[in-house]
Amino acid sequence: MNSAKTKPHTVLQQGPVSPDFVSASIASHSAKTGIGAHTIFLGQVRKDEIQGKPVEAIEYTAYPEMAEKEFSRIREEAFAKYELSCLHIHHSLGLVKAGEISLFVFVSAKHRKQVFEACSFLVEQIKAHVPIWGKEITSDGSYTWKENKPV
Amino acid sequence: MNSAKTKPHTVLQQGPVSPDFVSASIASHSAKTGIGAHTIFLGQVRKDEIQGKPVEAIEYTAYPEMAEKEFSRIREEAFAKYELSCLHIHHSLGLVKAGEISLFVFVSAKHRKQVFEACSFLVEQIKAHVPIWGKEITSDGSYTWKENKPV
Amino acid sequence: MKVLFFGPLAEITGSSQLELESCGTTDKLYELILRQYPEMKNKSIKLALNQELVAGNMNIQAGDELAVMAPFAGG
Amino acid sequence: MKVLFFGPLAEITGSSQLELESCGTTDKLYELILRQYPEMKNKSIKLALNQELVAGNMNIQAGDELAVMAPFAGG
Repeated sequence: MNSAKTKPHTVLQQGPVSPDFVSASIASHSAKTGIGAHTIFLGQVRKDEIQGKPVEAIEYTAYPEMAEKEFSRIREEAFAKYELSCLHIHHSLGLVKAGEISLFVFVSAKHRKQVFEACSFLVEQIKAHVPIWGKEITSDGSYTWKENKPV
Repeated sequence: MNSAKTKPHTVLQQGPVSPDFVSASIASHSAKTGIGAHTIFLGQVRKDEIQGKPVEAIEYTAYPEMAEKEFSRIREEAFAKYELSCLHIHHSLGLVKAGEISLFVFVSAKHRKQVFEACSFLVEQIKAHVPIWGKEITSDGSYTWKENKPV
Repeated sequence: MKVLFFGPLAEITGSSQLELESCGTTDKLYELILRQYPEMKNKSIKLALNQELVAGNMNIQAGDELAVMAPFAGG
Repeated sequence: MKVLFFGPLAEITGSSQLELESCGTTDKLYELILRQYPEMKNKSIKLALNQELVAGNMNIQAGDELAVMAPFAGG
């Protein structure tokens, strides 16, 4: 499974993460019969109200070269910190509508012991350190720049 | 979302949980636009070696009436303990082959803050308190009864 | 008194349901089972009364559902 | 000296890339930007030098890639 750790990944993708993509990722792990536990995090765009107007979508942009470097660093840190079989991260760019998924983090290990901690660690690192920005676009076309806050 | 909390659920199902079932569950939450974070746990049957022979499958049996009661109790406890939008649990009965999924826990909330903790709580409760048994069947047809250990 | 056995314990008894003599309390039932099936001594068995785990000693009423269970293995 | 701006900051500058006068260190660049775009004072901006977050004051070499970033919003 060392190959899974070192092969280059592109995390950023155009548009939302589809549920079918998630199921294909799950299915592709059935051959890895040393895995006993998977944890998945999905970030879904909320229809929050901003000054009485519902958020219809978030439009994501990034500093892509730095973002991919940060994703790599975060991956390496997670592998160093936890005993994992493999991990995958996918993040949207462009328009993601309310109810759609913009972040997919997938962590697998032999035992369940550390998968939750590792997955939570990854999500917090991504929100704090990856240069991605999002416009929350409301029903009348106006928008607000989103800002992440620590948990 | 209160209806989701109180409607009766049957957790036990025959055979493995398919990746397509997981994606259908995810897709069915896109209309719940108050949700911002999902956490999923998947338990996958490992091809462990028992006395040099690989485990090919686990055959699950249960005390079904008590198991469903315990699942309900655990659900209620999670809703009382954490601020969740909804949660779903599916557990296999019968044969689940190595690489297939026997447990699917799906937790959704407005914010990411508590979803990991809630999902981990549910998995530990299920392993400790639900009357389910599993035969680990190895390649030559012999088997060993599995026993859960606390993390 | 009907008593249910599951998983590895049903293998020991050879049946998933046995008719045992009434014994009044869960502690007595526990003793009775271990006397009849000494192999269960190493299995850290638990009892359920009406589908709830028995904690301490409880009285058994006519019509109660009793079950003997080996350590769980769900997940 | 080429400097990149992203998200809400590119809206303030009106461009995602500006040619600014060379200024030697990241602290000086920071001052220069806030002088030129006082609206960024309330944005808690961060600098990146060659795609790494700047901590402390760092020297800027010819050909370095500089970026000015608003708080992140990924996830």
